[in-house]
Amino acid sequence: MRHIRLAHQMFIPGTLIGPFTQANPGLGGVCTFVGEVRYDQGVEALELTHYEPLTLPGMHELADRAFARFDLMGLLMVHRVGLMRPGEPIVCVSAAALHRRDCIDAVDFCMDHLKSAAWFWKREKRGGQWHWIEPRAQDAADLARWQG
Amino acid sequence: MRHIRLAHQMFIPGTLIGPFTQANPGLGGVCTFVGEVRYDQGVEALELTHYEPLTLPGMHELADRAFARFDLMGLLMVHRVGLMRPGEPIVCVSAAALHRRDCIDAVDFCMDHLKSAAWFWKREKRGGQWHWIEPRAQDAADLARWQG
Amino acid sequence: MATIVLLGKLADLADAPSIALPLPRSAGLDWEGLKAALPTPLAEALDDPRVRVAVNGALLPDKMKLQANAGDEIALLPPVSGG
Amino acid sequence: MATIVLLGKLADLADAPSIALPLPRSAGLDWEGLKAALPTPLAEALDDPRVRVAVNGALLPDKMKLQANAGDEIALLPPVSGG
Repeated sequence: MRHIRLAHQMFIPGTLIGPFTQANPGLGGVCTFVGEVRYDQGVEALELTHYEPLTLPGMHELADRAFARFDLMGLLMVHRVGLMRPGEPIVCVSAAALHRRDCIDAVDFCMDHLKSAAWFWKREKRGGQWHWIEPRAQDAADLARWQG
Repeated sequence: MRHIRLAHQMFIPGTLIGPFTQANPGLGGVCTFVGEVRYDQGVEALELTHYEPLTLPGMHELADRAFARFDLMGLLMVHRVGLMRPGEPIVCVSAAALHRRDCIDAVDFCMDHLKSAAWFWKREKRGGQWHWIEPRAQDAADLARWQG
Repeated sequence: MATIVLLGKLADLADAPSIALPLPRSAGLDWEGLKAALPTPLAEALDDPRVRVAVNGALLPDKMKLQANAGDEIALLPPVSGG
Repeated sequence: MATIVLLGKLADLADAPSIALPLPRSAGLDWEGLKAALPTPLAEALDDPRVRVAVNGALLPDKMKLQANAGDEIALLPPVSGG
């Protein structure tokens, strides 16, 4: 069971996970990561833009790679775009598998790629000013773990 | 926020995660693993026994080690004991942190230890007969990843 | 006319999320031609090797070999930061 | 009397989750004494180096150095398989 989409409005991760788990009967484990907008120093809002012709197809390609690499029964990826406030979810990735290692590693893999190899651009509003978020060296290092 | 307990009855993981997430305001990410009894060939039931004087104290020690090793805001570990049917949850581990790497790794760490270094014994009923589950080499290998 | 779509901070450099670039139906547009047609700060930012280019939703393996025509959508994609 | 608590498959070897072991109040119980007092299949299973022993809820670093007395609870713990 594959559920991949962009969310243009606030979503509640808890409402996704129950149906996702139900949709994969016989699973041994399900791992879920939810990322939220942090209450960082003076952050008033966060905006994620994307490029429609690349973003969702890129998420589907990422799902293909996760299914090829791990022994998965189901994969859910929901990523917010648009304007968000601190405390709101940005991303929810959930993987169902017979064995825990596959589903935990698949979530880890998808998050590292969504973070630094998917077509999203993030900016934060602090003190009324928007600031683009640059990719971090740590993100590139996280991604490199899956190569070779 | 630390929530560690043994569950003697069926529990619904979804009812744990919402309150756990709410109890850790300001988190950047929350990772959750839920293990369920698989519908393996002819498995009718599964029973987990434990040794009360060691099991829950051991889970608290494991939580101490997770907090020492990762930068965590909260950790939830709920583990079933007693008789379970296929499809029922056995274990739910959830970690909240500022950054995704800490919460994903903490869940991975706790699961590897609950699987092969916590005081639980598991047996399966197949064809009306109970069979004890022996520890697997893979479990020992998973555990070894965290040593040294 | 070709449409230039600007993502992330590149949109700030042009003060707009997209630019309509006049382009005769018969004429093609290459990489140098594109840069010459854009505001200087934007054109300079494109030299960053991490900036990728897509034409009509297809990523170019080598942006320097851009060949676009009237009616095309050219997306300029700076380094991403998602999740 | 000492109580022997049997976990996992060790309980099957004794057909019981625990055994009440008669033990005079003045006498101690060591590792060889414990094994001699248990049914043979169970005593043999205890030699597996993976079998751990706890006295009154405290794990023994070395089960061979067991020293128990009347009133103690001795738990015999085979290899675990949780999660």
